[in-house]
Amino acid sequence: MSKMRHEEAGLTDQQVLDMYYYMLLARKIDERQWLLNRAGKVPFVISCQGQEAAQIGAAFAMQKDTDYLCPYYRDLGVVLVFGQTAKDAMLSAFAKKDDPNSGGRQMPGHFGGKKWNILTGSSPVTTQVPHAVGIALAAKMQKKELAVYTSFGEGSSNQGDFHEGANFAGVHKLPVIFFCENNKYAISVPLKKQLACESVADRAIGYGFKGVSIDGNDPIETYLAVKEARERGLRGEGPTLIEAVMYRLVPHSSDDDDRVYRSREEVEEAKKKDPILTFAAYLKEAGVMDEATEKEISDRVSKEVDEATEYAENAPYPDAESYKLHVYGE
Amino acid sequence: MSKMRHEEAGLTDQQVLDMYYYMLLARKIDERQWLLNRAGKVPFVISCQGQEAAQIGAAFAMQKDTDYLCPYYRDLGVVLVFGQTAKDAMLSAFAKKDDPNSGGRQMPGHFGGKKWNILTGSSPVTTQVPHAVGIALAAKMQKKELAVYTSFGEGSSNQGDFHEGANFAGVHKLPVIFFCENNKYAISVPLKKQLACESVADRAIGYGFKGVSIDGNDPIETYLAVKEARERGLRGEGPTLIEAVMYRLVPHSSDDDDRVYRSREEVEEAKKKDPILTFAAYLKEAGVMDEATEKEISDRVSKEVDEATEYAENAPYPDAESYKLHVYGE
Amino acid sequence: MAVISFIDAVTMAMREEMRRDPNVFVLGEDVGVRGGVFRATSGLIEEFGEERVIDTPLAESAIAGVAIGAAAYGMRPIAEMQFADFIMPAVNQIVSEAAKMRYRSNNDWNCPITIRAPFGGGVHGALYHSQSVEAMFNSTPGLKIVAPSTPYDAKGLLKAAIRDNDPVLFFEHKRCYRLIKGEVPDTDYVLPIGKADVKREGTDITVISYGLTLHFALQAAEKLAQEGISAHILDLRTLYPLDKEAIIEAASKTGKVLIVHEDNKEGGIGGEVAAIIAEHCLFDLDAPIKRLCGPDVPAMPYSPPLEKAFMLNPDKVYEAMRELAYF
Amino acid sequence: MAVISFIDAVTMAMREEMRRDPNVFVLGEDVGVRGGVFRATSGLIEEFGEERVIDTPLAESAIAGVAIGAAAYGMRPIAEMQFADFIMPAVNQIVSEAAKMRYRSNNDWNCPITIRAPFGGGVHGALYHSQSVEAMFNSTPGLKIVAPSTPYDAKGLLKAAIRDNDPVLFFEHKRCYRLIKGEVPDTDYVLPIGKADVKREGTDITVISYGLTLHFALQAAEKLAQEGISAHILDLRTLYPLDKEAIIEAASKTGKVLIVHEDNKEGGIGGEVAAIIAEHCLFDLDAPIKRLCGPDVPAMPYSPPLEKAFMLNPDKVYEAMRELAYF
Ligand SMILES: Cc1ncc(C[n+]2csc(CCOP(=O)(O)OP(=O)(O)O)c2C)c(N)n1
Ligand SMILES: Cc1ncc(C[n+]2csc(CCOP(=O)(O)OP(=O)(O)O)c2C)c(N)n1
Ligand SMILES: [Mg+2]
Ligand SMILES: [Mg+2]
Repeated sequence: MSKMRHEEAGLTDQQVLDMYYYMLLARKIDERQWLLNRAGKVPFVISCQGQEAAQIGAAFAMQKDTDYLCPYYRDLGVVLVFGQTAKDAMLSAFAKKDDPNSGGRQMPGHFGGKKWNILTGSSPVTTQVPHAVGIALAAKMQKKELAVYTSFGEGSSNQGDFHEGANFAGVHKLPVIFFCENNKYAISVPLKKQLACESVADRAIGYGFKGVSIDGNDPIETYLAVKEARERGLRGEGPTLIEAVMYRLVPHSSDDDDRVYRSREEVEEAKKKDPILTFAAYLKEAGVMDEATEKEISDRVSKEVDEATEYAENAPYPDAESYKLHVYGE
Repeated sequence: MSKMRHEEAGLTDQQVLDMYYYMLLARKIDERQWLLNRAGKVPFVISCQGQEAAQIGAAFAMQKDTDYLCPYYRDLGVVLVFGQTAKDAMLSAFAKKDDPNSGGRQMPGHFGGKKWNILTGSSPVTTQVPHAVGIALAAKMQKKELAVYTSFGEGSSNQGDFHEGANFAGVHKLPVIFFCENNKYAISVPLKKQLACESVADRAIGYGFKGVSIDGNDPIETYLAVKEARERGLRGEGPTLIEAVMYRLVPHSSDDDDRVYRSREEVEEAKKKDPILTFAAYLKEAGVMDEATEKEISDRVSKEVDEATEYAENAPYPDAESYKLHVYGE
Repeated sequence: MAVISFIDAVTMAMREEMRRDPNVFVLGEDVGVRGGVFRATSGLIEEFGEERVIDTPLAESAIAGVAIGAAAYGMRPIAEMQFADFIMPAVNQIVSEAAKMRYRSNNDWNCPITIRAPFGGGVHGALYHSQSVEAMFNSTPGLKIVAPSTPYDAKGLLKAAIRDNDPVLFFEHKRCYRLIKGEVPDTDYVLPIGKADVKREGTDITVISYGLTLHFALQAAEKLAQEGISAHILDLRTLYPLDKEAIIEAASKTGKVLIVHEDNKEGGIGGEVAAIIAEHCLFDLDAPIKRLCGPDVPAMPYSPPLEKAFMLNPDKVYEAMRELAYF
Repeated sequence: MAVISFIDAVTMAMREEMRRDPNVFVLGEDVGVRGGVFRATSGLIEEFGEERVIDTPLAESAIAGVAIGAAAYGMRPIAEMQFADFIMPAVNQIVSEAAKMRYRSNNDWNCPITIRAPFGGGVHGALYHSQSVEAMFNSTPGLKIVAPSTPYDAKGLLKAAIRDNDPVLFFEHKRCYRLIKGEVPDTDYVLPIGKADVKREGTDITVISYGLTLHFALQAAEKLAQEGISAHILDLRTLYPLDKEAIIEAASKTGKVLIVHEDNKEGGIGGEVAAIIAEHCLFDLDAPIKRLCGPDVPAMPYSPPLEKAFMLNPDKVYEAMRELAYF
């Protein structure tokens, strides 16, 4: 990587350090949740591991407080940048009352929170895509200047809702960023059994808008692509489909065993491009991060994760009878 | 048009005359049904007018008796080539017992008939697309050499089922021909409110197969495109998406009034390219059809339509109580 | 008070709500210059422009899904499904998303969307333009289902649906559109969702119905009155969640209950109505709870004799009411 | 006879049918090398190859739609929906297509497809991996719905579903997969679709159930027997069309009926069961028809105390049975 890549991208040293911090935070929260799961303390984990660069690069390009997010279940990195904390993530993992996403009603990874402009998400994949389009349409009607980010896996790009949502956004030239995190697998099903096209980005032309494929292991490249897409959208030039190519470093979820469907060699190979490592290397090479700074960030992250875990573990569950609440509005 | 276009396409004089006969037959059946509708004799008509060239060109390129059809409601021309008759069409229009599609249970345009390899169709648009893929998959499993034709309007190409079906066929490289009859309107909604892409054919690349856009007013061009697609499919090179561009010359159906959403000038302009007229002109120019032959064909068609109408009008309705039958197999 | 048709009441409700609240908008297939294939949105694009009366691409899951996103953001979309039969591609969005947003977010988000759809048969619509699909949705907490039978109710309930902070499926019997006329104030009024309505007071038998068949029951009741049989007729109006109190009261009143709907019998709304009665006022009953419904076949056939045999009509309802009265 | 788990019975049925008939094949998400996320298709790809055990793209409408096309052509597809909750995108294909092909073509075409889906909760699956969706489909003539509760029934009914010439939805309670074990012959047998089964003979009260809650009822019945209360327990097995005769017989036998299911109450299968009883054997009843069901909230929450409060269990069923016995 060239030394000045982040500067060329208009990112300050502090910003890339912040990016690194968020990437590491996402990773460490995730790793801790696996430990907690294996210790029988949390019933379920779904990971962002391997996808942090893309997520944090994308989130940095979006405008907190004005833009909207319709993320998918792996987007821990994205929601952290938009304001969720390690505590929030752990409250969700432990399914505690104060989980801001759902009050412990939903599995972890089902993000939401009005105060952060994060629309509540569900499990059936790709349903969030038309929602993002609807938010963009509504904002246009209300003459609000904002863009909407929505993400999904490459497998999920095969759902009808992707097609219908993308087409609608194309016709109305809405500022929606369709962010496909292509991590090569949909649970056990490899890319070639999911799609026959070269790149998911090839689908954009069928909706009359731009599609780009980028290195999802590179937060700077991702940042730039999303920034450009966002600006294009706000200029009224319509949506963009971005395929961020990466690799899912861990099993699909804590219920999965990936050894039956992919080789250890393949996983080891992918780990060489682990974005946490490669971005740290870039930051050092660029002279932005020295050992001390690295340690400082790492310590800060560890402390946050520790504190969050302890806090969440001891936090109260929702009241048993509260499952009856909020079927309809009052 | 060049004089020898049909010969270059490998079509004999007799074949193109047959094509013309089928085009005219489809048109005249359709026109008669409108008259019958306006006279209060049949409750509903949905038209093929303006789409006969594409339909007959496509059907001629398919292999009767081995290939399968999953057509849509305008494909009268297609099913005629595959063996349905004017009588069948009229039995269906009058909803009589001997309607081969449904025994009078479905509206006209809901084609089907096992003896012709035409899968039973329904009204919700685009559901037939995955069916075509399923037939191709099944045939592949059974090691049968056949291709499957499925058609739909350009508006219907926005349904999730188009996307999901096309993607599945792409992944499995199945010999399916996705034939989009782009007649510029989906009921009242013009093309530009349906899609933002240049051509529906642009969607193919997103499924990893070939897409072509052709002049749907030209039966020879259509024949060639479908023939090539079929051969490609049988060679194991996967599906093809063909967009046949044409114009719907009449209202959406007998229940529609198109004057509220499109100008008479636009319709008149389109009528100049009416494929019945332009193909007749070609045949004459090419020396294949003289006045006598034209009259002979025209008389034959009229006679068939007259006889079919009379026959169907006098044919018995299904037994009232028979609506209880065939919910499940015996 | 003007006498207008059912469909005009629907249009009036939308027009008034769009005037009242700039967040209300309409989207669907052919709802713009065409004014809807039944012309329910007629005149709206002229008054409110194509920004608020949106001809969507032909894709029901997007119609619902985009409306859901817009509703969550703060708009009040009215999504039209061209025919109730074509709501099927949108089921995932309606059931997994609209109905569950409030609950799953622990009351952080909500989804004030109204989905209108013409249902029912008797219009030569054949299998796919005649269906009653309400029973597919009456086990989905978070949703509300409304199906008015009169112009007055249609206006008041549609306005209530649009203002409701939760998703409402609003089913309009397409045969009622121009057949049923009634007095409708041109003033602003809303009717409560969740409340059934006694459409005729009576003492001998209770008929519970909704939609077109409600009118068949009213006609039959007139005839029976001449024979000295007094029918009490309850219009459910809201099909989900049901108005249990009103059902129990109406059933208890006469002790003889006939439930009538066009939708097929097994698994139809009538089963739940009967179950409520059997659970709560069994000992008030003087006769088995009867249901007169569409036949349990996949959908209504096209051919006139088949359609006629399939459809309920005032005579069939009359016979069933009479039989119950003499039980 | 070997004692095997519910899920192994499911696998055994598929394996035997695939051996018996080359037209039988499996398709779905992760059904190949992964053997399904619950491992119901475990071992099949090894034996039958990836041509007959197809890992599809992640698109349920295509899974159903492609299977429907293949079935119409003459194959016998078994389509797996990874979770019943994710059947929603396929509703249009199932309800508009599979269920109506025979009827609409006047018996020219048919659609012998089996759609398997794990349903139900109690496995920390939260809102979207715990649902009971059967009531969405129990008003669709042309479809059959099967939901066995024992390994023996699972094998015999799944084989029947695969051989059936019409579409069958086959719901497997995921909590039963490894919890419920039973004797299953490794010989070829089929059980009749459409027939309920008395799982316990009794004289005081009748419990009608299916799936996991059937086992709760059986457990509760043991306990009640010690208190001198004799429960008659009917396992519906086929949820649509219901076995009316068996329901009427079971209800009439004791005159006191409790219907139990995990699915929520309003609009659930139990409503239709109650309605059948209220229509056909009202005067044999000695107590109101009771239903004990999942609560009418959108779906099961994740947090352990919420899930626990939501779920039925043997104690809750015991209480309801006891109360009815003493009515
Ligand atoms: C409609 C639907 N079908 C199936 C599932 C089960 N499921 C959850 S994640 C997943 C794979 C998703 O793969 P991909 O889209 O590539 O995203 P990734 O998990 O790889 O990030 C599946 C099949 C689901 N959640 N929703
Ligand atoms: C799922 C579904 N939604 C709506 C309809 C109503 N409808 C019938 S045809 C049609 C327009 C179809 O347009 P297009 O696909 O362009 O085909 P064309 O009629 O122009 O040939 C609509 C909206 C339907 N049949 N199915
Ligand atoms: Mg993936
Ligand atoms: Mg069109």
